[in-house]
Amino acid sequence: MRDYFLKFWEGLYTIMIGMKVTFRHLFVPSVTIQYPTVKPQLPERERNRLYVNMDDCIGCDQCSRACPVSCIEIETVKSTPGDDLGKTSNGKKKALWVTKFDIDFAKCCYCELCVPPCPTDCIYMTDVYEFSEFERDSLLYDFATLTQEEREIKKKNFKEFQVKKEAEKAAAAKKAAEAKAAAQKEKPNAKTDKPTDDKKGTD
Amino acid sequence: MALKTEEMVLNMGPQHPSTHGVLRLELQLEGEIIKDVIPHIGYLHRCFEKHSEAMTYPQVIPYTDRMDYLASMYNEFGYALAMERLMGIEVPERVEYIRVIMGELQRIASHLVALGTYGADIGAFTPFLFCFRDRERILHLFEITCGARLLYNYIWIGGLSNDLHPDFIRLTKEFIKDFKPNLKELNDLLSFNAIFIERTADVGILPLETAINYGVTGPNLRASGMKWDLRKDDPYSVYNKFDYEIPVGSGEKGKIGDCWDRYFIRVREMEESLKIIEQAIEQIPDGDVKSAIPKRVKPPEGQIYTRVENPRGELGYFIISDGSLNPSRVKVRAPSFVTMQVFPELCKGFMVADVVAILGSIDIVLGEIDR
Amino acid sequence: MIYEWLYNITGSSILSMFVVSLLPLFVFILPFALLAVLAERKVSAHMQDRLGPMRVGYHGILQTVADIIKLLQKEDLVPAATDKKLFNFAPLLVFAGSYAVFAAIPFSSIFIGSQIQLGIIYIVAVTGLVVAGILMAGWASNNKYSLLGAMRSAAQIISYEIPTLLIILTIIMITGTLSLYTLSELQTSYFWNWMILGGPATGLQKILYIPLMIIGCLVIYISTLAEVNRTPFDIPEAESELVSGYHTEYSGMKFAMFFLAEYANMFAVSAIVAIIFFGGYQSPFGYLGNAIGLHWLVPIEQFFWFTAKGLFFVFVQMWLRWTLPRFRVDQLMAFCWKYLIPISFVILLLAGLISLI
Amino acid sequence: MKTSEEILNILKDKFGDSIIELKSDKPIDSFVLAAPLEVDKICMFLRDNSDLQFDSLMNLSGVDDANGEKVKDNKGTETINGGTLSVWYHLESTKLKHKFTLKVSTERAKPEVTSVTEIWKCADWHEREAYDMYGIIFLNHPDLRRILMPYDWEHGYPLRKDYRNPEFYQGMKVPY
Repeated sequence: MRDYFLKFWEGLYTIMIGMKVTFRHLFVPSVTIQYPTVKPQLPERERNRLYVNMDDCIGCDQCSRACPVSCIEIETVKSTPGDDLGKTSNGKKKALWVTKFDIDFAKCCYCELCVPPCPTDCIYMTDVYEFSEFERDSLLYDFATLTQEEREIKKKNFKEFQVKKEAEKAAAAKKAAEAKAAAQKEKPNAKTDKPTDDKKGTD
Repeated sequence: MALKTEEMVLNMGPQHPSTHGVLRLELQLEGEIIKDVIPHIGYLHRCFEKHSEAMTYPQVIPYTDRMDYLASMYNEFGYALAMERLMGIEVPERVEYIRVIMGELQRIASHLVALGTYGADIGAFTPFLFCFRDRERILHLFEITCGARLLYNYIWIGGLSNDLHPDFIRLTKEFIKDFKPNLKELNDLLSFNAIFIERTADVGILPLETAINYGVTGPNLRASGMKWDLRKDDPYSVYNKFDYEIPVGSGEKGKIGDCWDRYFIRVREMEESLKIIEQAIEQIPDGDVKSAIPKRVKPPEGQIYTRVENPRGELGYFIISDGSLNPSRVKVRAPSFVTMQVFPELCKGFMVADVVAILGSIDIVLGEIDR
Repeated sequence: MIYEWLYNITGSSILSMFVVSLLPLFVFILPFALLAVLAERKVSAHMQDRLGPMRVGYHGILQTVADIIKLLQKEDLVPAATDKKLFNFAPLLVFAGSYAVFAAIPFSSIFIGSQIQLGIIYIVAVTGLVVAGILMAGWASNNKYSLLGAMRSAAQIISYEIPTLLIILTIIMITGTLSLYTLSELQTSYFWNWMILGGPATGLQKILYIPLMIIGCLVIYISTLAEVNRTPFDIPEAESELVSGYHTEYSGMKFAMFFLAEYANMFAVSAIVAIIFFGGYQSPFGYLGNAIGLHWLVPIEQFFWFTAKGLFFVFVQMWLRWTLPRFRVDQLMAFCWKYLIPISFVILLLAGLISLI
Repeated sequence: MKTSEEILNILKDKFGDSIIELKSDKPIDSFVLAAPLEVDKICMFLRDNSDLQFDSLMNLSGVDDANGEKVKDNKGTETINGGTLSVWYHLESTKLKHKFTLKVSTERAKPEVTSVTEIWKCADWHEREAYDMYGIIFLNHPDLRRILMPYDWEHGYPLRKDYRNPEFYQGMKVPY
């Protein structure tokens, strides 16, 4: 009988205590904020959308290799002699045209593994976190600064340069072969292959 | 005339408010009494183990974050520890201290989610938001340190991605100061509420023998009355330098190993974690947190099983290295995966409403069960 | 009252009947539901250190209106395997049940939909109609969760009607009236005449009544709480167990009907508690209208006091809801049969003995 | 507390041949290699012997050793013929606080291991997972179904090193 009433009383008492707590909280100022109108101050180490400072990028592909989800795609074209690519801010000389630097933020997992390997500190995470899109394709960000035409030109230039170089090489090889052939007329068998090989390369 | 009755099969989940994710339970009911429970898992399978075979060792860390997403810090901790033992890396003292602080903060954050959602499962919604309010401050501490709130990629093999933020110590001290009264408030509001005790005491009792045989670890095992904590029993990092207690279930409100014990052990563990953090931030030495990070993670051929005391129990990493840059096998012994097996045993003979109470009390995370 | 007045003006019984029956709906239930839903959200928000709805109107005042517009626009989904007739009829029945209660509630001395002599019994009977609606909804949905919710609800509401009725019986015994109007009139003018403080009785009798009435008030409040399925007795729609119980399958306006019925019911039971124990529409300390000689002010004051009391109890319901966890089915039943019913029997017995003094 | 060598000696006394050898050449963990069809008896002994009392199975994991002959067909898909799949048991005694690692290797073509579910209930889902991921058949297992993969997955065992994704599953394209 005593337990019966004790239990009843305990129930009422603990409920009262709980009600006291919640009642007190009616007058505690809110901890939430009105998000789109009021925005929280984000800490400086915030890890959100990546940004690539293409002025400094040397196209070394380190970030792409560090990425665990392969969301960074980089394509580069070697520069031809005479191109001035400039220098990065920490004095490294650029040698590659970056014709493609895509980051797919639909894949990105914001782990920051791509940041430390960068030799010029040109890829880093910003505090931009509002970049939702209606199309998945819109999350594919292209950071490369060259226009499409420029990219084609660079590719073409490099190809031409390569052709030229190959041709030069072939010519040089031919010359050398001829020189050799002239020097050693006795062994023609071995030499006949080589020029054809070079031809293939130039094609 | 005999009344014809039949068992009802009730499908709970994968979309259900209180299965804590995408767990599907097949309940066989007689009225509201549970005859049997068949859990079906795998709805959140993200192929962690297959993925990690294709990754280099440091790249696995972001994936470990995504297993137990409520205790990411500890997942990284365990993985980093395993790799360091495999490679024989000596980690600077400061790193160890920071890891312990982060781990314990993460334990508090994880337990807060567990307790809050448990309250919500039982029907009290307010404690849930109070818990989340406090957790938010811990997440802010993580955010200022490493820039992310949930999936940190903070603990690296041999070191940390960042040193502590200059404000970190001050903010942590403030948090501890504010958190203690909040914990008392939680007790007033929920833990000692008569209805809550009525709902949880003597429900889902897990006897110690069964618990060990089923491999249950962590707070659930301790609630069944065994003083077993890897931080003390198989010490790692610098845990042996601190003074703290291992709370054990006492059956205060019902029998040992009931839901209330499992609930309250977590409340008490948070207090102990606060003690550890307080001591650790007093003792923390200076040093460089990145000095021991290897340039190239290429462990020797071999295998290792390393375990840590995750907020949910024993988190084990079984790593086989074939001497290349990618692991040959990473098997995770996920505490929730093991604990989930004992669930049907706990439920038999209780009611539908108790399924929710028991499921909440064993505190599973589906991300970890399915990996 | 209003009916006679209207009848005298218009001369048409049908028209005045129509107006009178719609009056509580438009004057009271709809605005109240709008307010109560918002209040619930605001109360819960502030208890949880949040802000609650803030966007629609000043501090989200128009949030419920926006919600209703949304619900009106929604497609009326009827799952294929339901029993369509029952499925469509159930929300109406539930709403009708809780709406009909308002007919007998005396909002003030001149504003009573219908002055039924058996008012108090009528209210209890009509609330019982809700059970039928809920069972219907649960059965017709052809969903196990709904069915479980409906079964729980039926068991719960019927069990908790017993303590409610026993306490009401005590009051009937003491006051000797079944009419809510008379009951309110008995507890005139000052708060010491309220039933919770012994009512119109005097001397030793009054002192002896007070503890009984306080416990009785508690019992009836708890059991009416259970009748309207509010936390800690919200097991029929226990969100974390049964998704949302008997109205899982409902959407759009049908869902809104259930919702509206719930809030209307909340006020109805609060009103019953207020009428029985807290003097109904009577002011706790005299009327301003009488004091300054403006007698037409009195009914308005009465209306104010009545809604204030009702809303206070509604607030307590919300307060409880956002504080407490919920019971389990068997515990709920045990609480009713082991605690509330014996206690109310004892109260009935003791009150009978005291009334003999 | 007992070291692996001591435990091995106790086991050798009892079982003789079915215990194959102790390996401690590779770094960190030394382990004992056992016969796949005897492992339940060994485990039973390990649990019940009063000197050992391995009452807890920490972990059980299937492993593809990938030590067979790699064959490429004309499409370039690689399959592994022969070799072994293994199962690792990490045991622990909560009373005596010692640990022990057991490994069994079984034929890749016909992977069969006796189940230890009877000994440690904990092994149930671990074994199902090993079956699911590697196709290792655990004899005497009460309920050997897939666990993480869909029950109707018919395209092999995903964690095997020669696993290839199917193009379609139930009419849905797999690599989306």
